Amino acid sequence: MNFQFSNEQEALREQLQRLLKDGPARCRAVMAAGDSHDRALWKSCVELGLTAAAIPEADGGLGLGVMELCVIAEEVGRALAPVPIASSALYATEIIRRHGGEAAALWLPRLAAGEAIATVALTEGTGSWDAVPSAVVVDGKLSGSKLPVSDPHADVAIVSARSEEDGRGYGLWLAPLDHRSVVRRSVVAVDRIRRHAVVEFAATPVVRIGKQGEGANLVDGMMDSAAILTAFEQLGGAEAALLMARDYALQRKAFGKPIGANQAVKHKLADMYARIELARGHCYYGAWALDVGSAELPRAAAGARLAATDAFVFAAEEAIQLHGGIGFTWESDCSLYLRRSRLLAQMVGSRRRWTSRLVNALVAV
Amino acid sequence: MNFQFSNEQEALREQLQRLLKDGPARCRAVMAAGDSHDRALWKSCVELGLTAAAIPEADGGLGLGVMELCVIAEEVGRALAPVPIASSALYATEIIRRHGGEAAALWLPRLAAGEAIATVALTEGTGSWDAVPSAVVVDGKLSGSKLPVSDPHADVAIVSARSEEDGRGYGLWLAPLDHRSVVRRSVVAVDRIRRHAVVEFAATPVVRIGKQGEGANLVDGMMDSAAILTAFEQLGGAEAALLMARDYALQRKAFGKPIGANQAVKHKLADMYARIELARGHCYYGAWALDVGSAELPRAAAGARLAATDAFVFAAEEAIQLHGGIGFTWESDCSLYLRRSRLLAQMVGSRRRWTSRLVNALVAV
Amino acid sequence: MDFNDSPEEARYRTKVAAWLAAHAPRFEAGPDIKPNSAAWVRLSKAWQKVKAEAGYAGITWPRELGGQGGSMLDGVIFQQEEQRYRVPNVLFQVGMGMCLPTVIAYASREQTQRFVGPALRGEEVWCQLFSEPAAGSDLAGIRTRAVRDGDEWIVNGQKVWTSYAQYSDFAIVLTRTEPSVPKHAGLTMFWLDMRSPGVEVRPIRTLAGDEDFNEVFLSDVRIPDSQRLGAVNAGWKVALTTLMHERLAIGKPPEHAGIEQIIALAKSIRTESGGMLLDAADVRDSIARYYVNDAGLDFLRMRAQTALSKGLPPGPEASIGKLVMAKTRQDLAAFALDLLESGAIIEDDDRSVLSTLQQTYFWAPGLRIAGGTDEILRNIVAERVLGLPADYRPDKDVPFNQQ
Amino acid sequence: MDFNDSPEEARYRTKVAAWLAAHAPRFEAGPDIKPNSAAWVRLSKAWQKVKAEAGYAGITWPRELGGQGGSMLDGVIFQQEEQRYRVPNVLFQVGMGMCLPTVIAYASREQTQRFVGPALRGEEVWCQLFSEPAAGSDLAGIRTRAVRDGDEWIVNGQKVWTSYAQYSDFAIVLTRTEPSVPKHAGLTMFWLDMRSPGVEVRPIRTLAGDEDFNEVFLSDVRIPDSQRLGAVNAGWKVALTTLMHERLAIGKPPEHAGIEQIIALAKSIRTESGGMLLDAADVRDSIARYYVNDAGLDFLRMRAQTALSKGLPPGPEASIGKLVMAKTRQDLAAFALDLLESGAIIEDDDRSVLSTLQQTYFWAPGLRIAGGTDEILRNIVAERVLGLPADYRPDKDVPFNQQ
Repeated sequence: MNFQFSNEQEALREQLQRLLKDGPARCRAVMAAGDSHDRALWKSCVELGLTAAAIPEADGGLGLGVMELCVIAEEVGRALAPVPIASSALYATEIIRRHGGEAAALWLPRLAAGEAIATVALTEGTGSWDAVPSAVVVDGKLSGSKLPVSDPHADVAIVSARSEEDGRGYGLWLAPLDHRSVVRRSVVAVDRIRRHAVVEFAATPVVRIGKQGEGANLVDGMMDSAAILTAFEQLGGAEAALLMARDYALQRKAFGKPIGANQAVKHKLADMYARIELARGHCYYGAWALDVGSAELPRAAAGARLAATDAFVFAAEEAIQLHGGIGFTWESDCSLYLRRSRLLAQMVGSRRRWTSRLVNALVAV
Repeated sequence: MNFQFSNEQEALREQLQRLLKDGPARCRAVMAAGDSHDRALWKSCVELGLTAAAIPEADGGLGLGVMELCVIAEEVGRALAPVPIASSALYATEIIRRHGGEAAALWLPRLAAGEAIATVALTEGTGSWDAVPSAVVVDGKLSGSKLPVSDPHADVAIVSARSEEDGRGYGLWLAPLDHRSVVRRSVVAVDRIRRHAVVEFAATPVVRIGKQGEGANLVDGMMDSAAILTAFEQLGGAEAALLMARDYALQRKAFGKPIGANQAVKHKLADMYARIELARGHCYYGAWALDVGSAELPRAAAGARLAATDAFVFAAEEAIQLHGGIGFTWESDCSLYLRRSRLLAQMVGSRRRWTSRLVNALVAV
Repeated sequence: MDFNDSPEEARYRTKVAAWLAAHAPRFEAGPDIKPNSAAWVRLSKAWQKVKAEAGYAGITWPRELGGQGGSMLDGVIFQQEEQRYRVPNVLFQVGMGMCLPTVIAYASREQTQRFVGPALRGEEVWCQLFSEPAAGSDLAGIRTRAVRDGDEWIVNGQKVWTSYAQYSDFAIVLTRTEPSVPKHAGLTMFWLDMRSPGVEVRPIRTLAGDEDFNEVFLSDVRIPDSQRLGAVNAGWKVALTTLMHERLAIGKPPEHAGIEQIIALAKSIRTESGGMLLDAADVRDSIARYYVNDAGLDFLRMRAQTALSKGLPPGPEASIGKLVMAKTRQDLAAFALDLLESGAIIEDDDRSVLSTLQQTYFWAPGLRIAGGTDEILRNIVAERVLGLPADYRPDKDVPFNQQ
Repeated sequence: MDFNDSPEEARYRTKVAAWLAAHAPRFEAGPDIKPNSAAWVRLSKAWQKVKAEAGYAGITWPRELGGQGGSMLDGVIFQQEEQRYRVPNVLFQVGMGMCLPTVIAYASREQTQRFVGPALRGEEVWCQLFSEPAAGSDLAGIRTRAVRDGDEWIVNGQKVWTSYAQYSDFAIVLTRTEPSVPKHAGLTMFWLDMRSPGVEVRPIRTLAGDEDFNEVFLSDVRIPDSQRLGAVNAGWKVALTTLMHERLAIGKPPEHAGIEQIIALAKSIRTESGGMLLDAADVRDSIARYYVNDAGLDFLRMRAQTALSKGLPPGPEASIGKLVMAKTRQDLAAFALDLLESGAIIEDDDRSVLSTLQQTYFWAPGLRIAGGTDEILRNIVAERVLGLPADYRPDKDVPFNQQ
């Protein structure tokens, strides 16, 4: 029984924390500059090996595992780091690594080296990851519209689309986003840091990822993986919100004492802590299940997703409440965490979707 | 706009409060004696006109209305009065009054005078009020088993059963409970004050209430009415639990101050108060809708039922929590209110049933 | 119990409704008029003027002050009928609801006469300068200093969360005049011309993204002693009068996502199996829970209205209104946004259901704080309604400058 | 991360499992043996004796005291494996877990030698006389007086919530020996022969209907000074040692309704439309929410076990276990009972799902109070884990007899 990260993984975490400190300030700088991400920070992340972590050594990566990705996700989430780590290194790279075939050999070295950024573009109008796409591929050319796409300044995207060879199912494809047939229209997202766009493809040349007609299966597995990594992002965000609220409660005075001396404040912080610690257990279980490819993965992913979403949303909402008026200003970092908590709650499938998956898994036992 | 009881109704409430004070002590005396109810108190209730309230003057009643029944229900609920007012005067009498036909002329005067006690016996094994009964009536003789039946020492019961004339539906019947063909087996209920039994009928002579085959409709309407009166019982119970907890919080000291000086205690009491006041609004709305026979009755009944159930369960549970150890003893009145809150939450249809009714009503608008 | 108007109430409502039907539509804000914009201020002023001319401004104020001498209930009936139209009527809420009542209670007769008319006719806007960065829930902790200088006071400090400061002509301002006594005892209230030298207004951007509130910086602002409201160092009592008037406002809150929006949304979304989301038992369960709170708040307002109709002030139940409302809105909006999954992460700028939900969600944190946080409101209910002991306050008898 | 045992852990587990398979079934309590009955006490003692003979009593105690010198993790592994059987193993929890460690730490070597053996072999039962009617969450408020009389102390007072007092041979008892100092400073701990003259045990009936706890009345009970544990007036420190040992117990709590019961129930009930209740989205939503808390608690235990396996004490996360568990159980049981409607108002006396749900529901209020109320636990987390200030305590420096 070992329900902790290893010493090496904890050392990676410390490196990350040093690198990513001042995350919220960096976010504001990126927003002020109207930039897609913090390019200097991205360079440092690449140098630290974050983009190469789970890529095999043969493909230019470090050959580390899921646990390291979880540590990265938690620290990126804690710092709100304004770099496309989640979209590229955690989600898209993992699909390419597992199912990329020939595209993997081409793209993994570039992704590992940080020369290219990847993202995923699976949802369309309804916002559901599970819906059959309307986008189509004919003769290797993709047409259709994807929204919302995170980090749309990426070089390539994993896109879902139907083609004749997919029969009644659909497939996944690797699409270049800098091709002249692609139009990216920026949209304002609830999270103002991570950029989003509507991406329109008009006969864009694409390469297939995975087998014909198995898009739904691939997405299913990908969502389990994405749910766990997102849960770690949420866990990190929740911890940051709790600490921010705790520190403010110690410093802010009202009625002649620190507001943290009030039981209403103390008990709310204790409840935030309790939800976070419950979520942490589910996250660790998910990390283990993903790492060893356990049959318990569907249950573990759903549990992590639900627990971490609860923890982050609660922590972000109540951190503002504990800050009072100042927490409701745009200038307060509280606003960044609330908006991020909403983004992550709504991405990677709804509470209803994961509830359904979880109970199916529980009943199957 | 008048969203209050009238002065006359408030005067009735004061009379009731005087009569029913010491309710919990009376409950303990009845339990210790192993009696079905507090006979002296019942006599006083009859003298005060509680059993006659809504019965027309022509049938020996006082000809008052729904509002007076609501006041009675609230005060009975507050005091946990160990008398069969709810089963007899509020539920069964109302059915007989509205649908009793010839039976009404026979029974209403006796019920008004307190010479007879009535109850309802609609549920069978599953506990659902809506289920089609297994009990059957053949040639005016009822056979079958009803459980759980509240106040089974009553003289008559409203029973649901199928007969040939009811076609695919079922009917309601008035059954004597003191007939030799009836066997009443006492059961221990979660609420130890209000008695319950399994009642078995073996060719018991019965009289029809309402029209052939319209049992389901009658039960439906009856449940709206019962839900509102039960909501007032719950409201009264919740208020009693809140006051009990408030008084204890002022008196009990820990760490050198009354426990009521702790924000955790203050805020919990404030939350109890908030839920009670929300429930009160729903109860009043229900009373009005029932009184005028409004088309909004289904929505009002469901809202009152859900709000009052929440308020009483929360108040009863948290009153114990605020009392600490002493609240967990059998001797504490907290235990009586917790058990009553559970009884009332589970009678008259589940949260799921009322949620379904409520949303249907909301969507229909 | 009776949900209908009394005969007099019904008569007044009919009259009001007819007048509104004839005039209000012309003053409704179209989609091109953003709240808080200059165009919106012009429209607000025009609408107030029309109301004043027709005798619908200051309905509950005494006739000798230019009001209509109507009952509190008349005021509520007008408000209810007015809410059927998208007319802009919040610009004058702070002035008419809080500032002018304070001026009327404490200023000289001449000053009162000077201000009441223009306020009623929508010619002058007022704001309230109470909150400060270090004085939120603990309002008596304000640090804005007023130092006497002959017949004047010199005021320095910073105020926050001031609605409409950028459009205001006048303000009431709470200042600290005596720091060497416990904090409630050293405050003094004034009225202030917002065009006085040294007054600077800067917008605050909220996390919802808008700029409805302001900071107001006061630098060597000179206020004549004749503008003092109440005695020197009696400002706390004056402020309590102002705030009591705030609590009497029992209108329906501005438009936010409610049960109707959730039902409409749940009707419009299909489940995996092709049915309406509205038929899913979990969605119905949530709808029922929000309905209980939402309708429960309507009933609280009706009870307050019943009290007014009997000439009584609303009971303490009013204090739970905002407590329940703010959190219910937050949870309801979050629930609805979750149903929309990633389709709801794009911010919609028009008046769609999605935009209403997003606005509701991102405004809810502010609503849970403004005008008393959830925690302060629970304390108020516990202490004033339930009679529980006050919190321990180590600052109570300590001079402000020694805290 | 690794959910599997290390090789040594696996070896120990295999050995334990084999031994239990061979012996435990004979000691399982059948339906005829009610918890807390005399027959149950006999069975408990017999099972403890067998464990002691096989080297499975006092697994983590030092060898020189008759224990096995095993690691904390060995203890946890035995506990986990033992829980697969319905063997009665709680009668000695208070003694082995709290009283004996206190005796070992503070009593003379002879006394320790005298008591350890019989306790390990299940020959003597211990109870803990701490709580009083006026001293629950505020344990230092105890009033039981011990007055010195030569070589003896004369003790008078009333203790409550004492498990197994009626079967106990010995007790540790916390008394007030000096009322004229602040309350924590005037306490002294003793051990006590429960058969001493003046000790009277009366059962307390809980709201759940059973009599698992007792009141213990002490009337002129004489305790030799040689039975004192720790210095005179140093009893608070001794009590904290005892309570610290309580917190280290991280076993799985006794049988209550959990996710499996809810799923079984939801499978067994049909909806109006004839489907399984388990397929209704609202029921699934609740199941998912309870699972998150329930499984989350398992993960907390695993983290504590990880710490033990590295030779460290469990981290502060252990404090949230009971907080989450008690409320989750209460809500889960209420939810399930509601599903059963009026069918669940009859109290079922056997070991059915219904009976388990009812027991869970009516025990939950006790669980939310015993061993630290929800409120005390939140305070502990806030203060010890998050570093927030302690509550205001006006009694802190005031002599007990002047409070």
